Amino acid sequence: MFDFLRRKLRLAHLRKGKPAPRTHRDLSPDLKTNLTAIRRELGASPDLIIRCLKLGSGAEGTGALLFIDGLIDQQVVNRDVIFPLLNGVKRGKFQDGDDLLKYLAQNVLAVGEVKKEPQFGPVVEALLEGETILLLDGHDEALLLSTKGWEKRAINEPDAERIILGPHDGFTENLRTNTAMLRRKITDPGLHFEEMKLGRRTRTGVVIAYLKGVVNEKLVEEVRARLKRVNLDMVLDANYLNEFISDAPLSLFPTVTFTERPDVVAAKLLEGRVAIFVDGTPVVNTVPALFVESFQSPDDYNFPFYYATFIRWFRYLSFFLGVLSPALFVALATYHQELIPTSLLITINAATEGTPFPLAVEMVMMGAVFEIIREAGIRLARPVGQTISIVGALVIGEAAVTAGLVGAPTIIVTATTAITTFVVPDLLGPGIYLRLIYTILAGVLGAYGILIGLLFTLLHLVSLRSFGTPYLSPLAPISAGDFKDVIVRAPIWALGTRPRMIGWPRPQRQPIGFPPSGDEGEEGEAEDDG
Amino acid sequence: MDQGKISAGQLTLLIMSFTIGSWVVLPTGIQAWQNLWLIMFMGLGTGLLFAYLSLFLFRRFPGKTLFEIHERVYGPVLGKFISLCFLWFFLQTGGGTLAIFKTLLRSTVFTATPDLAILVPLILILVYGCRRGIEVIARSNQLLIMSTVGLVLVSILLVVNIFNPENLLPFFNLPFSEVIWTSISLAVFPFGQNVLFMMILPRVNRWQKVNGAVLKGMIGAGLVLSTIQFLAVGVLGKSGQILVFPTYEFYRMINIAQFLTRLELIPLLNFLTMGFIKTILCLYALAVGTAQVFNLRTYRPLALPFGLFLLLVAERIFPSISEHMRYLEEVQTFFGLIFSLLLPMMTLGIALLRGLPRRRMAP
Amino acid sequence: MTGKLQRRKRLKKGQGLLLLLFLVLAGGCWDRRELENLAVVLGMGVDFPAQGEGYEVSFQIVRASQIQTPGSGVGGGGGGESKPVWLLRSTGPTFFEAVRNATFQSSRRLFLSHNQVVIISTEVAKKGILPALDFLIRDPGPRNTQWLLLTPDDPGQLLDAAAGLERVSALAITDLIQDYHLTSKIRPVKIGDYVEMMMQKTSANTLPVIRIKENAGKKELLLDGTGVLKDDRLVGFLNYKETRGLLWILGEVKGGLITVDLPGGGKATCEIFTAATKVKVEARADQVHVKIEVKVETGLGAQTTYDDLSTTGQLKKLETLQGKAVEDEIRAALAKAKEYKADIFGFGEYLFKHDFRTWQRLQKEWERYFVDAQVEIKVEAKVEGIGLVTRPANYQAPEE
Amino acid sequence: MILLVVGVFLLLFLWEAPGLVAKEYWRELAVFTILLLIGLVFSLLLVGGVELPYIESFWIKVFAKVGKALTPGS
Repeated sequence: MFDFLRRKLRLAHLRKGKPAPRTHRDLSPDLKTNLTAIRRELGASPDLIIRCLKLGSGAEGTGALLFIDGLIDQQVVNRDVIFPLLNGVKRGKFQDGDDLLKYLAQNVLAVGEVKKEPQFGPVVEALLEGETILLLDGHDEALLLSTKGWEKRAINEPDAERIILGPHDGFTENLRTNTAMLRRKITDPGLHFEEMKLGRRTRTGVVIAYLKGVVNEKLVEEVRARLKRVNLDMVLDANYLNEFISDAPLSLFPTVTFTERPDVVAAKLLEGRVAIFVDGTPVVNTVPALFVESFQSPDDYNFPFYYATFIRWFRYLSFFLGVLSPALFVALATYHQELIPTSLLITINAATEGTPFPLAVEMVMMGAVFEIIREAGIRLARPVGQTISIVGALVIGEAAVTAGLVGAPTIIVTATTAITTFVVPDLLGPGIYLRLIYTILAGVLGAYGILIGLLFTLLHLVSLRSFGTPYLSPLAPISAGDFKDVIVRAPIWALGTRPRMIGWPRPQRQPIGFPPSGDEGEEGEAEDDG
Repeated sequence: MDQGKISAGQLTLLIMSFTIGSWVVLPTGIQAWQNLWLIMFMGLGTGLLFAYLSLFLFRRFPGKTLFEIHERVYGPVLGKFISLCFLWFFLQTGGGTLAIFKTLLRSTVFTATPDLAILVPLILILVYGCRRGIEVIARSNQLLIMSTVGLVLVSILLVVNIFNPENLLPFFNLPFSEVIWTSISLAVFPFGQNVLFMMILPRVNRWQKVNGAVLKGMIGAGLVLSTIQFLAVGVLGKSGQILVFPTYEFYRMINIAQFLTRLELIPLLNFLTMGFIKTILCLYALAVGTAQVFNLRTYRPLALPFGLFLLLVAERIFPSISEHMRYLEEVQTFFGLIFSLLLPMMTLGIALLRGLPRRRMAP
Repeated sequence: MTGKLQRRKRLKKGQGLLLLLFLVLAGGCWDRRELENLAVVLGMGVDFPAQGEGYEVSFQIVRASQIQTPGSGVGGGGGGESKPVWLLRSTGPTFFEAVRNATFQSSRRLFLSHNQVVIISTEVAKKGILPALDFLIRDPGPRNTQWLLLTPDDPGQLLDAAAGLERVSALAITDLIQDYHLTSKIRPVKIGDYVEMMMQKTSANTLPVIRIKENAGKKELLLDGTGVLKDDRLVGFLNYKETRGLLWILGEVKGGLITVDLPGGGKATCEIFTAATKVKVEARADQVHVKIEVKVETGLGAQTTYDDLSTTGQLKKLETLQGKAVEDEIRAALAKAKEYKADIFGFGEYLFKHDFRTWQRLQKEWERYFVDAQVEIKVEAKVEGIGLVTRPANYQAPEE
Repeated sequence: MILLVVGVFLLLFLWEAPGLVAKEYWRELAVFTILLLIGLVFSLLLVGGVELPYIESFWIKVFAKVGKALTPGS
């Protein structure tokens, strides 16, 4: 049965689809034919504008400009394309026999990027991507004018990843804006971008970004290879690729990380990772992903290191509490009551007296209720959502206790879980599942059940890899040198080396430092040179 | 075959876990109670001697598992037979470990739970882990052994208020012959069972570092075991001698401000992870060994049936815990000596006599 | 990238495994005990039944809902309020059986893991304690840190007695016992300690004694001296003074008061700040010599005279007197122990630990050696503090 | 009960075997099947109430005499 399922899954996953047929026809020299062909290809779309014009004095010629309304910058087209075409061809400069298209590109058109294209297919593609097409009667080539320009969202702080200190800009939906933001962070010639189009119908621009000289070349190749294998109809968000290229697509744990913050991406590139930008989404994937990355917040580096270390510990603690507290409570209260301090036991005993369900069921039930409230709170409009959360938490919890449906301790544990889960948002998904599994195991076999669950999770985690890097490193396999940014957050001057498992081609980040001496600054100077 | 490679450091930690494995729960040599923690070091010394005999053999055949060495030294038929004997030894070691932990769980926390309910989930993750290969085992072990060592260190703090150094007296009130006997029995169990690592050594990425790793691992394990025993004696005094699981039970006495009490569940689970590593290594050795005996290309499909065998053995190895203790006291030493000392020594002797290996494998 | 394909496949196996795990585990939950079905026992008493064989065990069970939890507000007020604890008596041929037989009367399962005190009637103690308590030592449930006490009264009634400020008398007893260091006239013993002492071949055990005190028609609890058990059987009692002597020798005096009669009449009470004991046991020829050195530092706490005790000379005298008093207590304890022929001080154990050979020689007839033992006592008392006052307000210096 | 055991073993077999067949690992399949069959037989005996001998009891018998001779003080 499993095998059947597995085969089914694999088929679904790997079935090769044929790419949609693309026309490889050449353009015809006849303008009318070309226009008809394009009209036929795009249907009677009202946003396709065809502007026929006669070239200004100097060179005789009839032509047509084509563009999609809304994808181009009106001002650019009017001022820098149409106006020069109508007026700009000066007699004398242009001799008969010159290539008119070349002449136009070199002397007339005031746009940044001009390309010649003899084929029909790419012309249509360029049109759909927001370029303006110049077709001339009698020429079997078209000029593609880069006049892209559409409404963009302004840069603002990502909602999902708030920080207190540090830069507050976030990526937008526009690919170019995003890469530019990264360039602004890293002014290094080694910052390379590679673009490819993915998605047969969406033709989404996907950019691989990496820092040459820091990154492991094999990693880039692997990313390239995996992206090439992506065979999708549509790529609407970073997650579309995410699920396709991750090492363990069925694992609960994310082996590709994502962020909306340029500073985060910059930091990760500088550690030797590769970033994958997807056009149309502010979310940027980075690989390889490590388990411990989920516990690092950009704010860790914006605050003094002792405070950051402290907060990081609490993040670890919160995650384990969030995942384990219901299970531990169930195990303690139904199997290992001897471990509960006597006075506490009596209190809990009094509080749970008369509740109808077994504790494990109670726990799972309240967990489900909590998840529903949370989901409702997210989906609804913001003011209403908040009301839902408060009403849900207070009223349902209170009512359930008063009615004797569940014990008060259950509510307390669920609430603890609820709060602690949000501390590590990256692991929200795995957290929910693990919590449920552990709770059930605890209900069946007590602490032993939890141990079994933990061992299974451990085995799974250590066998995971993300683009060749062990997912649980540097914890297992241990690489003690990396603990400086995992167990603690060492002072910036002590973070002299990149994570060993990722940035090994060029491990040293800066002179491996001692506290910078504050007095003369000599030492610091010398180090800067080195 | 498994292509995974482990580092010498990981080997050290694996050896630690494996050695701590089941002894930590069911110690032998209880008659030497107060001095056991000292005799442990004598046992460690003897055990190291045994281990280095086997290592000598390994260094003559680097990159070969014990079974491959057997075939080289004894020829295919006799070699396979001796390998099969070793398979039996591994099966018994693994099954015995499972049996110990099953008994421990059943006589402390899960008195009413049937054996199968305890064993089956454990077997399942054992098989799961075994199929993932030695790399995964070694990595997960890194975290598990850390937590165990951490626990031992913490427990030193926890028992400070109930630790009575007087309980450690008198030193060496035993007749000398009994000291020797106890140290030999300790050398065989827990240290001698490390002969199983002859199946795993070829998976170490730098075989030159193996000697140091084994030394460090066994000394580390000796220190941990000795510390636990030391604490148990100091806390329990003589009354530990009548307990079945003294090394674990001294945690029951911990009482910090009337609040932290009955903490024994934590060491119980922690020691269980050590037993888990021990059993998973036995299972791995079984599967890989069988695959080598039958010249198979992969050991993975064998993990499941051998997991099942471990289950059966754990069920039918001892009629009761007292029989088990008797076995450990009386039989284990002889039985273990054959496998951890005599057979490797014989193999080494014959290899030397026959001048094997003919050409030096590596500088 | 075939490696990647393989990885994917393995992963799916893992998921399947998880599924199977659940199938297996769906079987049942054998050791589960829901909290609301537990009867938490906090105190137990062991006695012989009025008729028949075996043991009669009394359990003090908490009524959790009757113990007002902070914030619950409503719970306490109701009319026919029942007591916060419930006393249940059950009999059986063994302790274990008695525990199980309690299910005939209790709707909930008895939960012994939190039991705090075990009170043994002197009748049982005279017949031997280990046979009665074997279950408590063997079973994984009960703690090793339960307090053991003796009572000449009915342990059941004792557990039912009023608990003073506490709502549960077992917890009250725990507190009483743990405050032993305020007087150092009681020696608390845990069940684990008791077993440990039993393992020492030459030693005898002691247990604190608790009994019921009638006070204006109400029954109250009173810790009263120490019982001496030799070979697991009760052979006699020590009073407060002798118990203190025992504690001096064991080095377990942590506090308490020393009151001495002053030569000029009146008394002075000093509080013990620190006390340290050194015991040395030697076997010379055919006799055991015991050297006990006690160092004690005290502070003057109260006096019942008008004299100025705070002068150096007076303090010196006070110190000598205290030394005498301590020695007195030790002598008293020794005398009692020798009378019972019970080595409650662990002299034999000392030999075992420090001079194993001699111990081997003497252990067979240790009783004789113990009774004949020569004991040398040296007490060094020091008065360190005099409180906040130097002399009584109306003190008149004698004219010289 | 017997049916359950057989069912479980069948499940285990079906779980493992197709992968081996696909890769044409015939030797592996053979060893796997034999081992599984041995397991099945013992499991059936156990379930069927046949008193299998305890493994260590055998060794204890074998070694008891040697042990007596060599263990000092017993």
